Amino acid sequence: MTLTVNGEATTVPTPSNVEDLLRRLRIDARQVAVERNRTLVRKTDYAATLLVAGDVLEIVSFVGGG
Amino acid sequence: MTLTVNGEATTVPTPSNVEDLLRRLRIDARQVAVERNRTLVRKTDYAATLLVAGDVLEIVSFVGGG
Amino acid sequence: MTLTVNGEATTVPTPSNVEDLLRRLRIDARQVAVERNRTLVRKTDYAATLLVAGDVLEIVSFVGGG
Amino acid sequence: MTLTVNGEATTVPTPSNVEDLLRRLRIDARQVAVERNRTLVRKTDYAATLLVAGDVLEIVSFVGGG
Amino acid sequence: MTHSTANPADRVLRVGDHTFDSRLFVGTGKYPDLEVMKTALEASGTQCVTVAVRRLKLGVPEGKSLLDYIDRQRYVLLPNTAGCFTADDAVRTARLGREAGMSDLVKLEVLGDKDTLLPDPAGTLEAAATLVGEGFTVLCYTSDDPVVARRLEDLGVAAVMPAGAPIGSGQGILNPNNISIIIERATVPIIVDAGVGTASDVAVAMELGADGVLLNTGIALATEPVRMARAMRAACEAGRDAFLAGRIPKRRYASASSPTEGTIAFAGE
Amino acid sequence: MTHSTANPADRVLRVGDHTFDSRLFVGTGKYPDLEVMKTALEASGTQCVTVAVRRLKLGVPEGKSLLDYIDRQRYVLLPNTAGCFTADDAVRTARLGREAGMSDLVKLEVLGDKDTLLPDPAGTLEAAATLVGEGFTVLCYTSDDPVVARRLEDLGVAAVMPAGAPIGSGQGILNPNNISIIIERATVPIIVDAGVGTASDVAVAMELGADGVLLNTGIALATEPVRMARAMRAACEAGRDAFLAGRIPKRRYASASSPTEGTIAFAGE
Amino acid sequence: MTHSTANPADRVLRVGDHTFDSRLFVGTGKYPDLEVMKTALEASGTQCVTVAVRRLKLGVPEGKSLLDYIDRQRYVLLPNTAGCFTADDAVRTARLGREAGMSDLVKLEVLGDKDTLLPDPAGTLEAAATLVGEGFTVLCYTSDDPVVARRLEDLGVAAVMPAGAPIGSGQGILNPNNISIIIERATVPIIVDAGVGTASDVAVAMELGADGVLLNTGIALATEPVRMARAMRAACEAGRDAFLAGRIPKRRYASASSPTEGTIAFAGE
Amino acid sequence: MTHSTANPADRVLRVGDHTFDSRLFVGTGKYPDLEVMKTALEASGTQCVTVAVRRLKLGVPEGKSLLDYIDRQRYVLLPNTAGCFTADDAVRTARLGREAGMSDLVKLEVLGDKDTLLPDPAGTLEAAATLVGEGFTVLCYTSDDPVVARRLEDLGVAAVMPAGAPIGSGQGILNPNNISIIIERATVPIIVDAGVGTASDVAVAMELGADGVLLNTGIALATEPVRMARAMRAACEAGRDAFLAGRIPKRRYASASSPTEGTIAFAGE
Repeated sequence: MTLTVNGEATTVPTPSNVEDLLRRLRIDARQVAVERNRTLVRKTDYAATLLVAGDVLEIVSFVGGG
Repeated sequence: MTLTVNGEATTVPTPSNVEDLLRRLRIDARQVAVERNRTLVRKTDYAATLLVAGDVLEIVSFVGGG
Repeated sequence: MTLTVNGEATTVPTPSNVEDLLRRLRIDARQVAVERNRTLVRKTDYAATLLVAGDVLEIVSFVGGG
Repeated sequence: MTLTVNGEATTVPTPSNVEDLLRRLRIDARQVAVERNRTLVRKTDYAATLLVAGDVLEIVSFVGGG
Repeated sequence: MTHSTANPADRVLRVGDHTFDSRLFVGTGKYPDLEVMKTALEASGTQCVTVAVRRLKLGVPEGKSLLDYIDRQRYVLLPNTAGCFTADDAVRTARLGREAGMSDLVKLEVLGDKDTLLPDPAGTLEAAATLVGEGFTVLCYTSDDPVVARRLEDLGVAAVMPAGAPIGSGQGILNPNNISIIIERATVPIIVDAGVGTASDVAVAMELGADGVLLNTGIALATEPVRMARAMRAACEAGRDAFLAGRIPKRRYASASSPTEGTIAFAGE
Repeated sequence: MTHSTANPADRVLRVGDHTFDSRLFVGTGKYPDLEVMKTALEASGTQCVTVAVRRLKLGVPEGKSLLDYIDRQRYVLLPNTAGCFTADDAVRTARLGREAGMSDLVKLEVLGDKDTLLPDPAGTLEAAATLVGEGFTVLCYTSDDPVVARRLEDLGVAAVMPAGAPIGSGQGILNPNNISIIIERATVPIIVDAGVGTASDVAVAMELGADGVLLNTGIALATEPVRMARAMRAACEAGRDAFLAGRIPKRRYASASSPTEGTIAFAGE
Repeated sequence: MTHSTANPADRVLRVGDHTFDSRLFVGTGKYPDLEVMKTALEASGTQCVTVAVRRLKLGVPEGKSLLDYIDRQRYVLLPNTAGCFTADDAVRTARLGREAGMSDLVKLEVLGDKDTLLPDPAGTLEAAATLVGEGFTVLCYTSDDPVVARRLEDLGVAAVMPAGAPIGSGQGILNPNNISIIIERATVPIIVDAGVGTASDVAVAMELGADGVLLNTGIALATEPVRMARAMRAACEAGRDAFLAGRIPKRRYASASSPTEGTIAFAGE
Repeated sequence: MTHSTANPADRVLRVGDHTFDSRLFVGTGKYPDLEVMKTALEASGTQCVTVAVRRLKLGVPEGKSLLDYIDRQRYVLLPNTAGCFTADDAVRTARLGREAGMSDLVKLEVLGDKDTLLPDPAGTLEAAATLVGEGFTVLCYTSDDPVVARRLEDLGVAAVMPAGAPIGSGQGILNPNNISIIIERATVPIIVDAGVGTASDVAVAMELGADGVLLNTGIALATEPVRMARAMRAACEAGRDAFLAGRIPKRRYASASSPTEGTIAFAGE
């Protein structure tokens, strides 16, 4: 299925949850935060949050800022 | 009946309209504006606006201000 | 004889006075002032002030300034 | 003989030198400086500087200042 | 020579459907008496005066009132909503002012608190939207915040009136950077309102490019209000002319105004 | 209404034996051309113009000269000693200026260096003493140092002219504290000279209590010199009037200009 | 002597549940590189650093990241909502920041436009209400408007952070009157945020009575960021101490610091 | 980390043959008592203290004197000529100070009048020439006039000490333009003397590039002199570091400190 991750179309197997997605993208879950369809996904909910085709994901981390 | 005019209890005959009230108070209608129960009364509606007991009237004019 | 007038060597007949010098230089005496050897020459003294070889003359007028 | 010391008339025996004066006034010579008749007296010259009637002495030290 | 011919190239100021030759807007509060006010208004050259809307005192025989001292052929009335601390109160007051004055103009003020008399941004935006919708020509008092100024323009106010300093404080233009940012981005006239203490404050505001200045206390409470009114008029014209004339840049060091050449031979030369 | 009747209570400015209705003194250097200068001088309303003393160019057929553009019925000439860096040079230049202009007035400048064109105090004091002794009416350019200003007054100069900022710098009044100390202690007219960049600078100087302002570059090098001359005139009148009118004190917080009582019943009341 | 004993009487700064010995808050953007940032943060003495929340770049092999250079035993993270122009975007960004940083602190910014980066009052108030309701410790960026500051306090923010000048402008405190009115009426810490260009700007803010200062560009883009960080630290301590120490009043004239009596007999006496 | 290692790259300040790590010079007048003075001097970090020369009171049993509170291993004495209004008086006082203090340093003051305590330029120049000729290391108090500063340098003074504002006035640096012109053209150390009211004034002076600051009243008459002394020390270090670190330029508009790219998808995108 196809998702939008950080603005880009991304294909992942079905089924996938947020934990799967992060692993697939080789992202260390400790330093990021994830939003699905404009709603925050708590870290503790990654495994339980199943992704659906068309989902819009935002995966963010900290960068320098003032 | 008793009205509140500019914050003070005021007794007027029943029936009275706004025009009657101004005349009774010896107020020159040209230089004032009137509000009844928080709604403006246009000058052209003074005669047609019947007052009801408990009405809250504001009668204002211009004073110096910046 | 040779004089220095406004910083430039200038030859004039001998004898010459300040009035002669101004006339020779086609200068309208009314709008200028003259200094000879660092001393002011009053307008009334132009005719009586004989020039000597080597004299240093300054002839000035007004220009725009603040 | 009478001197003026710091603006006040002061009587001292004759002869007296600056060292005598300071001792008489119980002043510790190390922390002061002395002027006689508007001229500085070096510390090394105290003993050799004989006072004369009418001398004007200034004896100063440091006080707080900015 | 009169001042009107002395400023041949300036355009009139348009606020909504109104046009003004004078760029000074003057309040009518706090004068020693109404005669002094009348003379001061004349001396100021203003064509638009602010007035407040207040309850008529009942049972008091009417003597001369404010409007007896204001020639309405000469001055446009600009009722204000001074004293209002909510959008609703300001809207009601504006409606009363329009009815009393038969003018569509309103100086909208929705204040935040009594100590600063600075505007409440949320209430101001809400009231401005309502009044614009009801057809008022809204001249809107606001802080010197460029963001709020832009929001007000987007709502359709006829003029934005940023405070130079708190009302009546006489501190002048406290933040010229903000005022000039507002002016540079403006799509409607910017009239600096509040804070003017003396003539140079008016000149400074106009030199920043303001379209006008509104003031009251600076004139009314001066020792000589009429003379100060004249001063404010001249300062407004001076500042406007200086803005249009294009001032010289600032330099840290000097630049001679007299020629540096052609001096007489100096000692030692 | 004309300005002369608008300022009924002001007194004329006396400098030596001269009296002036206008408190603006204007230089004649740096204009785009002499026609513009002439019109700008008129627009400024000045009655006294500064001129520099320079060598006549020999062998050049005389065209129109500066004085052809200056109506001496209207303007008093104030020759300066600009460009002089020693007392002796300034004294010689002053004498030449008096002879050429048949006027006892001189604007004395003895400059310290070419970067700042700020005055040399020692040379200025020396030249001032000499020129006062020779009967000149000395208007003396100086820094904003109150001590030097007082020394010059003690020497008998007719006016002290402290710099607001370096000549031609357009920075305005850099140290209002010094200028106002000079004014408060003055026994002769104080005319702020140098540094004026725009109209509000003139207004500020006059509001400090200066008796006049002298400027040149601020007008001459403005994009529109004539309009800027008008601006300076108005600013001078504005600042003078504001000074005489007695401004309101500054406050940190607000003070309402409209009545705080008598508003309509507000929501929640 | 160490600084902690040098300031025995000062209290720690409390913001929500956090306490800080240092009153300087420092941003992590725009440094030449992360090593310089790390050293500069140390030199600044700060205990709280701001960070931005941005999309991870996908498909880019992860190298060292910002957090590898920030010792979280030493610094509290303060995620910001920089770049957000609506309340909704800011709220979403704040939630992401909290989740990523496991910290309840947020520096809330809801900006009005890209030219000024000044806050949008309405959006800021809306987002502040939401975030306070969700348990965030909100440090809220705002303009220097005292009315908005008070509204934010009423909503329950932990600290109000008024802008001294536009972000990155280096202009310092443009309106000290507004900042000090905010401080005088404050019920929560006031941390001046934005506009600081150099050390004296920090000292001025603290002398007005601010509880802290937040800055970034002034350090990060200085020619020598580490030295400037040290300067900012010292200036923050200096300004705080000066505020607590009670400065002398300003006088227009002089007051001798040495005794005026007891001088030697002077010439002529 | 200590402050001394925090400033590795700064050079010591040389005045004549003396070198100083601290760039703060502190006066000893006006403290509540000598114990407070002693502690404040320590807190200030200064290495050079000014003292006045006054008549010993005769017939008064000597108690502890000023010098009992000044550790001469730690502080260089800088006797002043405060209170002198002629060159001759100042020269005599300087000679007495040298003899009493066994130091070649003198802070030369020749004052113009008692109201302003501003220096008399002519007397100052005369006394400076004499004292330089007699081998003094002259630190010369002067106004902020760049011309006089240059004249003093030409005479051979070891340091020029321009007044930021009148002595004891607490007004800070009234004319930064003059002070920075003096600094830019200086060939000897420039130490801003007089006028400092609070810590930021010191920082501003140092940021202009001054080599040091001398102050007295700002510390001595603060409510808490010791704390203020610490503040002045930190401000001096802050201002010096900021000057050396190269501050960011000022901009009128904003410049984001957080990245403008990489934000999450916003509403409407």
